[in-house]
Amino acid sequence: MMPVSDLLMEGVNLMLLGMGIVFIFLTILVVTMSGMSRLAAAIDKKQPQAVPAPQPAVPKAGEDEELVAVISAAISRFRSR
Amino acid sequence: MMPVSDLLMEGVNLMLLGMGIVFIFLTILVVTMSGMSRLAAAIDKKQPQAVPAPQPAVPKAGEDEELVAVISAAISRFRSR
Amino acid sequence: MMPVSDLLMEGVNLMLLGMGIVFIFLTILVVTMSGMSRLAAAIDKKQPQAVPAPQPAVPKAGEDEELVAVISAAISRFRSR
Amino acid sequence: MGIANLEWGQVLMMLVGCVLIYLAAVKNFEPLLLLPIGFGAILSNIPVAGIAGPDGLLGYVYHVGIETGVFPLLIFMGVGALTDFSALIAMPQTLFLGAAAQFGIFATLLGALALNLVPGFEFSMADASAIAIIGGADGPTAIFLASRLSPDLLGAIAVAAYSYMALVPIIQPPIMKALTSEADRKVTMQQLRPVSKLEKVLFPFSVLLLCILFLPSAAPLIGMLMFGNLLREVGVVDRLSRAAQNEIINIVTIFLGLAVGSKLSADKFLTVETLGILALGALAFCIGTAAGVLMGKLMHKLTGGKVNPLIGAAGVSAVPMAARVVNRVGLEADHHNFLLMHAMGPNVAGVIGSAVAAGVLLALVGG
Amino acid sequence: MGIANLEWGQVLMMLVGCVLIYLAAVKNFEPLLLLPIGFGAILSNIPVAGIAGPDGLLGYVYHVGIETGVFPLLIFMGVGALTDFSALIAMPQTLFLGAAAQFGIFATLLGALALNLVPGFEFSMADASAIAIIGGADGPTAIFLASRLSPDLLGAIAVAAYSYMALVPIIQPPIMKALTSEADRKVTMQQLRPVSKLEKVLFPFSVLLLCILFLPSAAPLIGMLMFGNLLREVGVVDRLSRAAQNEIINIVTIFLGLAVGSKLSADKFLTVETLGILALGALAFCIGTAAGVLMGKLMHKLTGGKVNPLIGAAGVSAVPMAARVVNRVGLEADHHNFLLMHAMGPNVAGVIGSAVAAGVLLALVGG
Amino acid sequence: MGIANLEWGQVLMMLVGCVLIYLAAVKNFEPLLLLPIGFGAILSNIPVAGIAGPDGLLGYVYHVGIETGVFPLLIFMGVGALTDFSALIAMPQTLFLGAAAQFGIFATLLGALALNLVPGFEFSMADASAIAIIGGADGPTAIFLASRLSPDLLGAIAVAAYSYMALVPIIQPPIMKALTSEADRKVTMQQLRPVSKLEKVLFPFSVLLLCILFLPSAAPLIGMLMFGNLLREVGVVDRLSRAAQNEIINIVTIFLGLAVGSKLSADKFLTVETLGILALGALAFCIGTAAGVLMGKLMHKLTGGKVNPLIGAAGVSAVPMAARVVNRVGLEADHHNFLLMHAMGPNVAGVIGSAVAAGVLLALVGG
Ligand code: NA
Ligand code: NA
Ligand code: NA
Repeated sequence: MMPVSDLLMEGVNLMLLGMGIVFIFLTILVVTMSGMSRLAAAIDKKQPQAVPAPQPAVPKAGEDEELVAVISAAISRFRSR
Repeated sequence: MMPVSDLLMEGVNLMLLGMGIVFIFLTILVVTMSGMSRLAAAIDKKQPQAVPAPQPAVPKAGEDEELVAVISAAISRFRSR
Repeated sequence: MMPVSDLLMEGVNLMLLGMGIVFIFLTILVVTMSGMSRLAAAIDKKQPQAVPAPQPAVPKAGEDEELVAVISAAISRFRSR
Repeated sequence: MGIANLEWGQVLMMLVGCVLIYLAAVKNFEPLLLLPIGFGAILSNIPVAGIAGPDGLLGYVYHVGIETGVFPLLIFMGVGALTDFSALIAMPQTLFLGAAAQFGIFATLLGALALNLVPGFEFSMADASAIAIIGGADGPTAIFLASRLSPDLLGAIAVAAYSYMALVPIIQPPIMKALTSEADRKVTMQQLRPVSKLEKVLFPFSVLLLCILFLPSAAPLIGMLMFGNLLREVGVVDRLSRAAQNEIINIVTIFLGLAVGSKLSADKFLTVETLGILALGALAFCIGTAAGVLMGKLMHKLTGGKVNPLIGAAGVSAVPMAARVVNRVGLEADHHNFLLMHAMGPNVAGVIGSAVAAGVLLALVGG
Repeated sequence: MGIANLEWGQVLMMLVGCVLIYLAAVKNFEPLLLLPIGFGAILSNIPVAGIAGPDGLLGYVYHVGIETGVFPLLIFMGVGALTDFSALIAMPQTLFLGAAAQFGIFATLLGALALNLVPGFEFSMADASAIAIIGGADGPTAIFLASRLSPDLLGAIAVAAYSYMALVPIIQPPIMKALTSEADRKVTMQQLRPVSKLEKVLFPFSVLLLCILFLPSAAPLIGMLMFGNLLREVGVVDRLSRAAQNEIINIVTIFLGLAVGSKLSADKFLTVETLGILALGALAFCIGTAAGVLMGKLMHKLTGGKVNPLIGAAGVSAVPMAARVVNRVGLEADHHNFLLMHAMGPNVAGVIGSAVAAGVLLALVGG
Repeated sequence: MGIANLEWGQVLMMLVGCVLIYLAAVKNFEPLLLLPIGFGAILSNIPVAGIAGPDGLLGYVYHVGIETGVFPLLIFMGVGALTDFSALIAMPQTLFLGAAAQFGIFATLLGALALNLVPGFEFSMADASAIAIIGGADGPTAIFLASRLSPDLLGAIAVAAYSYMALVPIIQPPIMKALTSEADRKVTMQQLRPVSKLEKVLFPFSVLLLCILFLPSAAPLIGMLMFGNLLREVGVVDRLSRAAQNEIINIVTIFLGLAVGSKLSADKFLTVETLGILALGALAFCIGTAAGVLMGKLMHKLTGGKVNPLIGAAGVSAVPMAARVVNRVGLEADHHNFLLMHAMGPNVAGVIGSAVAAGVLLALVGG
């Protein structure tokens, strides 16, 4: 094992490097998240109708409303849960 | 690796054999299931009272109806679930 | 394998020793449980207020009653379940 | 083609599996275990597929869950989390009944050794001990001990243990009636005192402490049983208690059953030894019941008539079936004599008693 | 720093993972599987971390759950516990539709072998069989067979299988309409007879019996499917049935998806072979659908018009999506023609059919 | 007999186990973990039984779940599925508070190395790193890092981490009050903006992307955390989300606790090093809290008074305890100042922060 003083020197380095990386990482994350939020707002504004549309596989209400009832309850439970 | 033409020959064999087995298997299953259904109908007709009878271990209602309540809830849950 | 008579001799020994240990063990357990019950009664008598007290981390009702509602439902579920 | 490779032994074992499933499904014989065991027996005996082999599903499950002893211990944790020991805490002297009923175990041990006098039987001391534990009327204990002492007999032992547990309502009443008088059976017992939460929390520690001091070989079984019970009673870890009572025990039960079924192969099950095991198992239940009832009579005398001797029969465990049987026989004698709660004491005492007996056998015969 | 070690292939595979997650989350493409697969693909391609390596989480999960075949078999148990086979029991002749649709599998097998004529492709017979099973339209069967016959292609095969299952509402209708007349599609079918509980309980044994006699190599798949179904129908083991339908299948689905994703590495996925697999998979679904519909037309003739040919399309499996598609196409032709229950018969028959086909391929090509 | 084989060290460790159970059951100290850890400690120190040995239940569980790192990662998946990151998304700058609080980790690292000056201590760089992570106030991160860098100290590190997390309501308030003025604590913060579903779904990808680019060694932890969170937020895989939040995390918590307890053996726990670890752990929490509050004061200044410095204390993680403590201290200063939601931002930021710190330590000190 190396002498304690060397260990401590290395520890100080590790501390500076570690806190540095933590701060840089989280700073970039702050920037990224702000960008992400703006992007999300832009997308949401552009296609506010996007939410109901993209479910091609779900049966349309009314059409086979009665039918869904007859699908084996378990399978439908598996899919919808 | 064998030449593609041989592979293809073998593939054709596999296809014929495979589809043959699938069809034969499912044909026998059709027959078996029909027989099974007739058997089930016969059994059900023969002993329509068979359903309620065969539960020797379950306490008779009325007799210890009150008692079931006192069995540690968890154990009874384990058994009855 | 040893002769059956020896096995049987050993079996008799095992039976005597085994039943002896079972009885001694459960007898000591009877004594221990009686002592435990008396101890429990003594503790319960000594500090009847002990039950509501020792939950330092749980938020006091009224104080942040409203707040508990806003904690992310899932985390609170995890803790309280 | 499977049909060409099918051997008679495999066909017979599949029929055995079907019989187990029939008993489970139609006769309600411990269906949670016997149904997966029966299906596992069918799957394991399919030629070519090798489902119970070293690379097959059931082979893996057996290797991971039973060879290691993990599954029975997890079941024990779940049983602990499902069991309310209040009746025992209120009446600790019912432990004597739980102790007496273990005589079924040790008498059967002698019986198994004696069978060696019959040509065709060659039970070692370890085999005899594993067979004897059937008398404990406790499935996971039997599987745990058999996996340690006599893996080859595990299938037959587990089948016998669960089958006779299911047969308790048929096996016990005649013995109970033969050994007691009408007056005995009419004895009413006073209501049990309430048990405080603190007692329930201290209980698992009391049992574990004695186990540590006097019988550490029983510590895995007793320890997990008491851990499950502590999860249940301590009140601050409901999430974990529910996981032990539901998800874990249900999942493990499926795999335990299938894996036990994987030991039902023709060469190990279709032997004269299996017949011996089935006979010895019945004997074990009868002797255990009788010993419990006789100890009940002794306690009846010593307590000046406060104890109904019938409750001794519940000492074999088979929770909660044996306690219900006691209650039914009591009601037959007197329509107002409810013994269920009093029988729960010896009933759960029997679980501890057979775990202790298993510990004794492990310590003296194992390793 | 990760960025310095990132290779282009890894970046592309992460994008593939993102596409899969997009399809799952936004387009609702089999999200229960494709979302974990996509995320697993991202995690596995992170440099330095080695998450899919021998000491990484996904590496362990793959080793324990997929190399052994355990996970797909547990999913099959869950599918069995979730599936109501009543429609098939009421109309066993729909098994022919389930059989015909398996032609997609074997035609694709030939197609995969023929691709060897194109430079850059080198599919062995085992590879071709694993690819062909995509035509079975059944995820766990495809994963099981690929893990046995062609582990290197497992990632692409699983992705193709689940993607095309999700695309069934887009792939099938044009083929169904091209092969049937308006009059065909308007055929109404008589209501299914009720099925007794006894039939439902005997059904798994019937299927398993044939499997044992004639195709033991399919026994692991068929056996676990039927075990799950027995747990469901037998009525006395609800605890176990619910565990199979919920806890076990949910937990296994998460890990199965992540582990499949761990096979999406650049060197194995970003190849011309993957393009071939995707093309062949689409072909398989088309041919399977067409074969099912044509067999439906034959049955329509033979039964004197009692069978609507559309229900043949449900024979590819993809439960319950394909049956819903049949129902929708039927309603388009006649607003009062509800075919859903009649399509459930061939739909679940297709599950059995592709398990049988997998057994054939295992027996003839594997081992 | 167990009593003859009991050594003093084992007795003491069992008492340590009892103390942990007492703290869990009566004082409500992180009972979900400390109760199984305490019971595991008792079971592991039973002589003869060998429950923590290579063939014992806890030995197996440790080998399968902790040596591999699987259990902490699954807990992280569950934590992700249970955590709502909205507060952080609405106020991403609270990540600085989560960053500052990690100073507790690195200061403790120096402290652990400095302890080597005291005779009897010999902490390697890996040991010191594993000890330092206690300052992350995050149980699964601590167990994961300790299992990688210093398995011998794992028991003491896990016990210290969970104990101090439970002590947060006692440790933090004095430090918070000493470093802030009454006026500081009365600062009210404006209500958080609502966060859209799309943001919540993109969030896990944002975090994972940075992790991939800049710190792949943190990818297993961050990846599983974000996978769990994606399951929660994506909305189409509720079955999987519920499995991660309930069955998986509950089952794993039981086994993780027991397995950690199996490392509490006398020769590894009853050492002067454990005392050092306990002292350093307390130090770590104090320094982390102080650093968080001081960064809060800086943000208070820089934002012109919009940030209440108290919320910096929540940056240590210990979710959701630390956020509640902030709220309580805030309410003491002003009865209408509800800071809970604002403190949730730095609180969950602290989880990410300590996972990042763990990644740094793994990259620089580990293998
Ligand atoms: Na017993
Ligand atoms: Na199919
Ligand atoms: Na932290």
